[in-house]
Amino acid sequence: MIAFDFIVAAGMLLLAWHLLSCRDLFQSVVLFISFGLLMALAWVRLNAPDIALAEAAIGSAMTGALLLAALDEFKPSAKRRNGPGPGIASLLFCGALGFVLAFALLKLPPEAAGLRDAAATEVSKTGVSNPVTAVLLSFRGYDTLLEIGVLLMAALAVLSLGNRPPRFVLAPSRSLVLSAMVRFLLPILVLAAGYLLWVGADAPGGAFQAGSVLAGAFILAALVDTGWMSRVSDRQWRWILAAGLGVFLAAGAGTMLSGVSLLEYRGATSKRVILAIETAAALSIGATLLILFLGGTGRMDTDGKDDS
Amino acid sequence: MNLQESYLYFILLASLLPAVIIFFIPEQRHRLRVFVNMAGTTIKLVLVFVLMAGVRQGKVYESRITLLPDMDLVLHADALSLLFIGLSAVLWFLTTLYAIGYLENSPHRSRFFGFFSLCVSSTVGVALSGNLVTFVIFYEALTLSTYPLVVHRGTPEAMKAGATYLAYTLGGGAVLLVAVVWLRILAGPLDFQTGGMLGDLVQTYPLELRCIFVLLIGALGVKAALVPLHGWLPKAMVAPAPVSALLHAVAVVKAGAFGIVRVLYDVYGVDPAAQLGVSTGLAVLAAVTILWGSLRALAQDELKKRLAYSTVSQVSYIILGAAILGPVATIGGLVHLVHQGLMKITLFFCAGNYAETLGVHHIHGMDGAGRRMPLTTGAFTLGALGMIGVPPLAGFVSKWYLGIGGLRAGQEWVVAVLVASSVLNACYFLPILYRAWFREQAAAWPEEHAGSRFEAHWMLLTPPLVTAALCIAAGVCAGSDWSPLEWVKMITEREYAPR
Amino acid sequence: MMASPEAWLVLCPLAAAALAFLWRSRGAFIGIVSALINGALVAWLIALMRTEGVRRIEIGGWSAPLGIEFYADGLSPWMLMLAAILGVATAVYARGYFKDPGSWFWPIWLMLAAAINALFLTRDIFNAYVCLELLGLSSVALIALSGNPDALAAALRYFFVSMLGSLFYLLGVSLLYSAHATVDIDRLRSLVSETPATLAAAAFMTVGLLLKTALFPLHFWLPPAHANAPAPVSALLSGLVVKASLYLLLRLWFEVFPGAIFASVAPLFGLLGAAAVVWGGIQALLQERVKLVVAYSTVVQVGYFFLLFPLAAHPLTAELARQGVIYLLLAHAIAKSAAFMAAGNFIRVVGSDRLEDMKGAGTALPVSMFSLGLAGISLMGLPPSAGFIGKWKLFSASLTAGQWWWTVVLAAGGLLSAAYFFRILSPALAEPSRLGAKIPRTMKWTPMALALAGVLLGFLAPQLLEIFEIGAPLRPAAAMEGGP
Amino acid sequence: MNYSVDNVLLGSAVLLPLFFAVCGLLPRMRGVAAAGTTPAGAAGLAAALCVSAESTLDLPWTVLGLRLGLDETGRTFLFFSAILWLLAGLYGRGYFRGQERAWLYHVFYAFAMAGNFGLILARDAVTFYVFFALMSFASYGLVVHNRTDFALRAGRIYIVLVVAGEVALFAGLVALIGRTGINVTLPAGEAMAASPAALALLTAGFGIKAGMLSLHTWLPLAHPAAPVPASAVLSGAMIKAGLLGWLRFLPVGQDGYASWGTFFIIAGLAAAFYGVAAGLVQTDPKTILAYSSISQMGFMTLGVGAGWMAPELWSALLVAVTVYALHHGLAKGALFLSAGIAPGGMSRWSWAGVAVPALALAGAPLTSGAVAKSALKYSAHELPGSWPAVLGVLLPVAAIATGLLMARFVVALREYHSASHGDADRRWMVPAWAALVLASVAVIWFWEPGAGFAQGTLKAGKIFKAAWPLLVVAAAGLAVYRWPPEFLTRWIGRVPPGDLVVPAEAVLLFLRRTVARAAGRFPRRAAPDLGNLVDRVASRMLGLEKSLGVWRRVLIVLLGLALLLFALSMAAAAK
Amino acid sequence: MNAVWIYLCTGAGLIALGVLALVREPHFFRKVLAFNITGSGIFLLLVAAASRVSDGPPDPVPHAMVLTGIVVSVSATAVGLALAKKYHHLTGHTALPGEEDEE
Repeated sequence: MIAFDFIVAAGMLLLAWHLLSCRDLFQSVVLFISFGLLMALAWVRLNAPDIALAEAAIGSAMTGALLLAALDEFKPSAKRRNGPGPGIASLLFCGALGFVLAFALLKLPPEAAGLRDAAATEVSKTGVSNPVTAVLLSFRGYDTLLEIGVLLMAALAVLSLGNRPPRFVLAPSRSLVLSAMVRFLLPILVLAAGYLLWVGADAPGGAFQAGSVLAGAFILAALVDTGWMSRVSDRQWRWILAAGLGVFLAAGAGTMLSGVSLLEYRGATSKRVILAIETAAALSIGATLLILFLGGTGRMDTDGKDDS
Repeated sequence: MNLQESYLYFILLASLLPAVIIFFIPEQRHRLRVFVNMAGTTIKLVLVFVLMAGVRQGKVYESRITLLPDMDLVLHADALSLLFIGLSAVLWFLTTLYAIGYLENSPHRSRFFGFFSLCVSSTVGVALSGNLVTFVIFYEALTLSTYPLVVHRGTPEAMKAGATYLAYTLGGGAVLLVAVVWLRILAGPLDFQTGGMLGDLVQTYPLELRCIFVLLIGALGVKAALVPLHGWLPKAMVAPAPVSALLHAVAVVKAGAFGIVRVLYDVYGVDPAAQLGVSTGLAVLAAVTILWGSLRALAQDELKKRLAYSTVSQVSYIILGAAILGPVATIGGLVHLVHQGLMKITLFFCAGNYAETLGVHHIHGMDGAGRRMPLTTGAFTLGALGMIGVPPLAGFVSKWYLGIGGLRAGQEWVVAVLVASSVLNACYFLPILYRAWFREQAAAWPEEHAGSRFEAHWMLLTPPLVTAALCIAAGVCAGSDWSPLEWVKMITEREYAPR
Repeated sequence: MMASPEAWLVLCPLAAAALAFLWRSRGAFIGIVSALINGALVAWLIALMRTEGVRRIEIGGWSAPLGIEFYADGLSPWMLMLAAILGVATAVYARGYFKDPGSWFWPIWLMLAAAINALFLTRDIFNAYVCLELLGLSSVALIALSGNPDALAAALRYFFVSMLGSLFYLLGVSLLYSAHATVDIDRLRSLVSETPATLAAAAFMTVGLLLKTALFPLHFWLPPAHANAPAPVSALLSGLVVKASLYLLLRLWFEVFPGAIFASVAPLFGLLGAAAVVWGGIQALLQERVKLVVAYSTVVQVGYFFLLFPLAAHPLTAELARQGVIYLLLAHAIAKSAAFMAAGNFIRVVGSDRLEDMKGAGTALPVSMFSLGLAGISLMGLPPSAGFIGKWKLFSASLTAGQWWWTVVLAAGGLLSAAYFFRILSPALAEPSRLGAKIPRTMKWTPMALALAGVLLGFLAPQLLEIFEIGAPLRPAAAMEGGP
Repeated sequence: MNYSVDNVLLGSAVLLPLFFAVCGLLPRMRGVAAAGTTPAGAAGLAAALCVSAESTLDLPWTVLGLRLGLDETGRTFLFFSAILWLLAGLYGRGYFRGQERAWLYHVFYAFAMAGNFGLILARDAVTFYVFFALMSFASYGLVVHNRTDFALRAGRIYIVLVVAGEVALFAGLVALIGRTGINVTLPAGEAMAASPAALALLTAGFGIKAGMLSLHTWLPLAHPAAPVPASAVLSGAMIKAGLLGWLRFLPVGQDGYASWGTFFIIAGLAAAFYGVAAGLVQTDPKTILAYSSISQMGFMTLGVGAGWMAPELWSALLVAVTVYALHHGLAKGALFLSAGIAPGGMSRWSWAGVAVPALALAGAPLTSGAVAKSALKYSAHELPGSWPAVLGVLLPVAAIATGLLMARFVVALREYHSASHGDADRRWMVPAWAALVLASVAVIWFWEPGAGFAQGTLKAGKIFKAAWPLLVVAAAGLAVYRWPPEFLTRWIGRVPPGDLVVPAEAVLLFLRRTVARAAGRFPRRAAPDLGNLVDRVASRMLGLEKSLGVWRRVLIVLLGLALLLFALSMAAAAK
Repeated sequence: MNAVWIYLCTGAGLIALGVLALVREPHFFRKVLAFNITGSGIFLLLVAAASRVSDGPPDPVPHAMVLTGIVVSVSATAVGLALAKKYHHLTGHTALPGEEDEE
């Protein structure tokens, strides 16, 4: 298996090098998506299925989508001029960086279980059995709260910039095939998202993965028909965007008000609370990723009397 | 806080509050501003007299606020403080009056008088400081509150002068801070103490203390306009006349000189300073300043510039007196703090009057001014003669004590310096008087001020006349109980009595 | 557990951000109320700490290696206080500045407030990473708020800098976790040793945070970013955001990394700090735009903060140095915000921020002029301002430690500050011109209040430093070991 | 404090003139002031006549504690000075009638009078100095009163020397008393051993006022420039202030100063002869009188020197000098006043009025001059060494020379037409003048200590002895009368009024021009173009700053810093 | 030498590459890509280091951290791209002023 790992590792490095240095931006994006898939493989090899799922859904697919949407803006100047290669000094310093890192890592003790055992003993108190979900939403739930904040922040930032959406969104495809496929795919994607959400408590999966699948569904829908979005009012969109954070905050406030520490939920209620949070979060994540993809135009900040 | 302590704050507030209020008075509310100004100055004058009476009986007023756990803001009124405060309170009163007249109908009066009062508050703070840290605080405040006054006219020239002023004074301030911190580390709390506060440190850190002394003098010498740190003073002459009066007589230059006196007497102490040998160096520097200032004054044709260089020279009398280290010289130096103030402010008031009424700024244009403005020129004459040291005017008394003090301390050369300076003073003042009184007027003066019964607006005329009268009084009545001289003698007795 | 202001300090601004997003037209109102609540919460926290001392609270009921903990010793409420003061001031000022109450400013700013609060309270270096990212993104969005190309360029530059810094920081966190299986500062402190992983982590985290703190020679991004943002944003960025990464850096060097290497690294920091003071000062002198001058002044001030390292390494001066720096931090935050706000007023009235166009602005805006002057006093370290107290302590520390060269740097910095502040003030004082524009009263008086506070805080040093000394933060291991 | 009659008299001698002087400054009080100034000298006279020797007036609250009183020397000085001031005042009342600026004259006159009285009455050093300065500066106003170019130039030279004298006195006084106190009771010379520097400074300081040779230059300019009555007090009274200063401050009459005595004698003799020589070639009668004053002050200087050389003779010499001062003051005053009368026409009686004081100065028998000279000679005989012989020859020669000068004066006075104006009121002038002539004749006979000497001169032998030079004078006078002054100039050379001043002025002017030319040759600042340099440095710095922001360099800086930190900490860890 | 070390070194390599490109590449787009690559390297490093176990599942805490990190990085990517787009839209530039632009 080592050989496989070698190949994956070498492939990642090669792809990375190539995607960062190739002339065509589009090519870069494609290579980046491939890189993400290789990464997912690596995650699997490293016994990290949750991350593998997230990588595939978010790291590779979502980011790829974002990049493609951005490429739409940069197309006219997407070609790279053959400039001077990286200077010797830069190469040297980066090499030194890699060397120092490798040196430090190789000096690490070969065996380290980390907090695995501590987590394993405490996981039963959380009401979920997937240790990663337990860490995410219980042990380090506070991190996740802030992370949801980061997502909302990203949405705010993008909205505040008020970019136009990519052209292919502004002019939705009239292709029948595409629209038929989308109509077919949409329910499946929503279902899959629901599944990922539900299963996250005990197996790989969870709000992020579900959210990104949901986002995929939203984006597909937008690609064939922007009209559906206008059926949801601005205010409703904003509520959806803020729902994840809102529920999380409500949970936090609730725990505080009930006299326990922030985000302290145990036993029977725990799973329900976590599920509620995850559901709202997944919804918001989906909406947020859609906003990020669309680049925050037109639709959602119509009432934003921009001050610039 | 008991009543005695609160006096100190009242004195500070007597100018600080008006400052704050004046900033908010709309430009056109002239009467209100005048009222606030005059009320502040009057109250302050009364308070200072009350305090003086107390100090005379040997009381010492003190108040402490903790600024940092190991650093107090100390206000402290002893005889030396009151010498300075007394001077500034009296002159502030007159200068305010003068400024009201001088700036009639000119823009930004609220700003001007606000900073004016701030400046005086800082001066009072400098005088009342009970330790070096407090001193530094007010000293810097003085720098800052004076700057807007220097650039008040807003002309490019004024801005340039302001820049020079700031460059010098803030540079000095930075050095001062370094010196004070250094001293603080060596000597602990820097409370002023009669006879110095160094104690045995003189033996332990002779080199350090010398360095600190040099730094301190370098810093304070900027405001005191010691050569070669005096460059800002003549440039600052672009400011309106009341500001010049403030710079030269009431506040800034005096604060520097006062600081040097404090450092010499109440930080280092007379004996340690002599042991370290720093006082002689200071005296020589002062002497050089006295002569250089006079020489440069000789070369000026602009009246105010000449007066400015004269200040450079005269203020160093104070420092010379202090540096000679002896009771008699100390009396001479300290009393010159007051006397120089009275004389120089008279001269500046008069210079302002010439500029304002006759439009005369240069000495070559002063021909016949005496006949057109006899009262002003009379006051100017008294101030100038006092500067030369003609008895029985105030300047004579200082010079007399300085000369005898120098001799008593075995420093005969001091007398030579005084003589040379007097000659130079005569050389640059007498020609002015000659022109004003004895030359025929060259060109027509501007039109008379309508409605004025006197040669100038009464608010412009009264202050120089009063200060000129004070110049005479300070000399003629030097022996009386309330003269600056007697007050200074009291300080000197207290300073030298313990030993 | 209701009595945990820490949690509310994070929840409230986050909730307010969400609310300001949901009801955008009420942004200003929500923002101001939130800022006030924030102030009350900080006061509450300080009150609690005065009786209890250091506070440590588990989040979610999970204790440290597995869970995350809130932690507050003297440094935290100090920084929170600073954030709270600036928060209220910014809110009031921004209400006048952004004519549209529904501006995007409000939710983004509230996010930033939440991130800052969370960062100052966390004891977990990974959690701190998330906070940093939240902070970074909100700052980027705020810089870009005006939407003009210069602002966008500055925002982009800041974005990449911020990301680069965060990545280096995260790299360090990863290394530390890999080596010690914890991200809790206290546990790390007892675990770290001089292994390559730890040292590499130290190096990477440090440069990452230095980049975000804009220490010379990594300051290149700061002036354009701070100068192109809207005035209230500049105030926040300079006053607060720069200090967030500095805070983290201080925590790391004083509480995580082994004391043995502190002493060998400290002079380097001192050197860079000194270089920043001089270089920043010179650059500030050469700028032609008001806000650039003020922004370079931040580069200078950041340099001052780093003098803490060499001075804290000396056992005799550690206390003086940290109190001095911490007071400078406070002074700078308040005064710099005031300066940016006042400068904003000038720009609003003059319509340009070139120095040459400022002629006579002081006549039109005497209050702003005065505020700028007062702020300058504090930044120059002139007495009796808060800046003076800080400088005084640093002066004392450097002279006591026998490292007089820092004194020279400090003095030079003060003089340079005076020089460049004068460059702003002097045209404003020059010949009056007729500028008639009106600005809202809130914009006029907020910087004044801040500037006055900057001066008056000089008198509150004993009381305030008492708060800072709760739990005696920022005591380097080196100083403790080498102490008498 | 005891305000006895004495105190009131002492005070009023000074305060009354002061009061009127200040009055004169107020426009509405000018009339009162002029009327008051005229007889204000009477206050001094009253004090001289009535105040008892022991009484002093202490004013501790003034300056450094003013102290007024009267000793015997002072009494004589006050006496003749007061007579002069009083009569010149009355004279001036008429002299200035109708003149526009008369009030200003009166103001200065009163100030100078107060100063003169004050310095005579001064019982301590500071008081003396204060009043001396008051008198010196106030007389500037008298000198320049006419505002002619001549007067202004005279004033300029006068004030330069006044200032020089003031600072010399200041330094001398400080040096004299500096080691012992702040102030000292007069006479100061007895109390202490003075340093040579102090003596030299005091000698010079008072020497300027006393017209000591080489310091005399202001006299021949100021006296003719001033209005007539002012010249009278300048030459009669104020010039004596210098002498009094010597008497008060120098340790004359003490052992150990023989060389100083020699110096004074030589200086005195030189002045006596030079004054005559320079005076003889002058044409203006007032200039002649001024040179005569220099010459006469030489005799008094000689007296002081003799007393110093032979301390045992001092008590007698002091009297002699005092008597000489009395004589010269009144006689010279009378002669000066005559210069104001002459242009208006002189009767025969009037010429008698001119002749009597002139003869007195020449030392004619039965005049005050004879008395004074005999007093001086009497003591000179007792001097040690060859001095009696030398003086025995020189003094008669000097007397002859003085006689010649007086003859020259009379000649010049006959041709004198200027210096008065049409409005002058002779009804005030002539009686005042006459009174002064009378006083110059009479006073010596009854005023102690002059009276004692005077009776001594009445012996026939002495009269003859005093008269024989006069015969020579008569012959020479005839010669002078016959030959025009050109004859004298051929012998003596042309001496412009103010003699030494003229070359001094030329030298100063030359120096000033040279310095100015030299200064002009060197550009004030040869500094390089600093502004340009600053600009270049600034743009360089800005460029450097920009390059720091280039990402490529950022990378290097960032990674370099990281690697440096890593290396540093590794090194520290390795230790 | 097992898989963990391979991935650790790969992580180090990706980081070095990413940093190099992040700083070297002027184009916003590539900067964003580089930033993602660097992030991936760090995540890889963290998870690989947590996999240094001979038996049983690896430590879940780094996994959670990486999940958080991925979300953060996608958020950042979106913001960066949005900014770059708007900047390009306004000015036509694809790189920061002062960086060499590709046309």
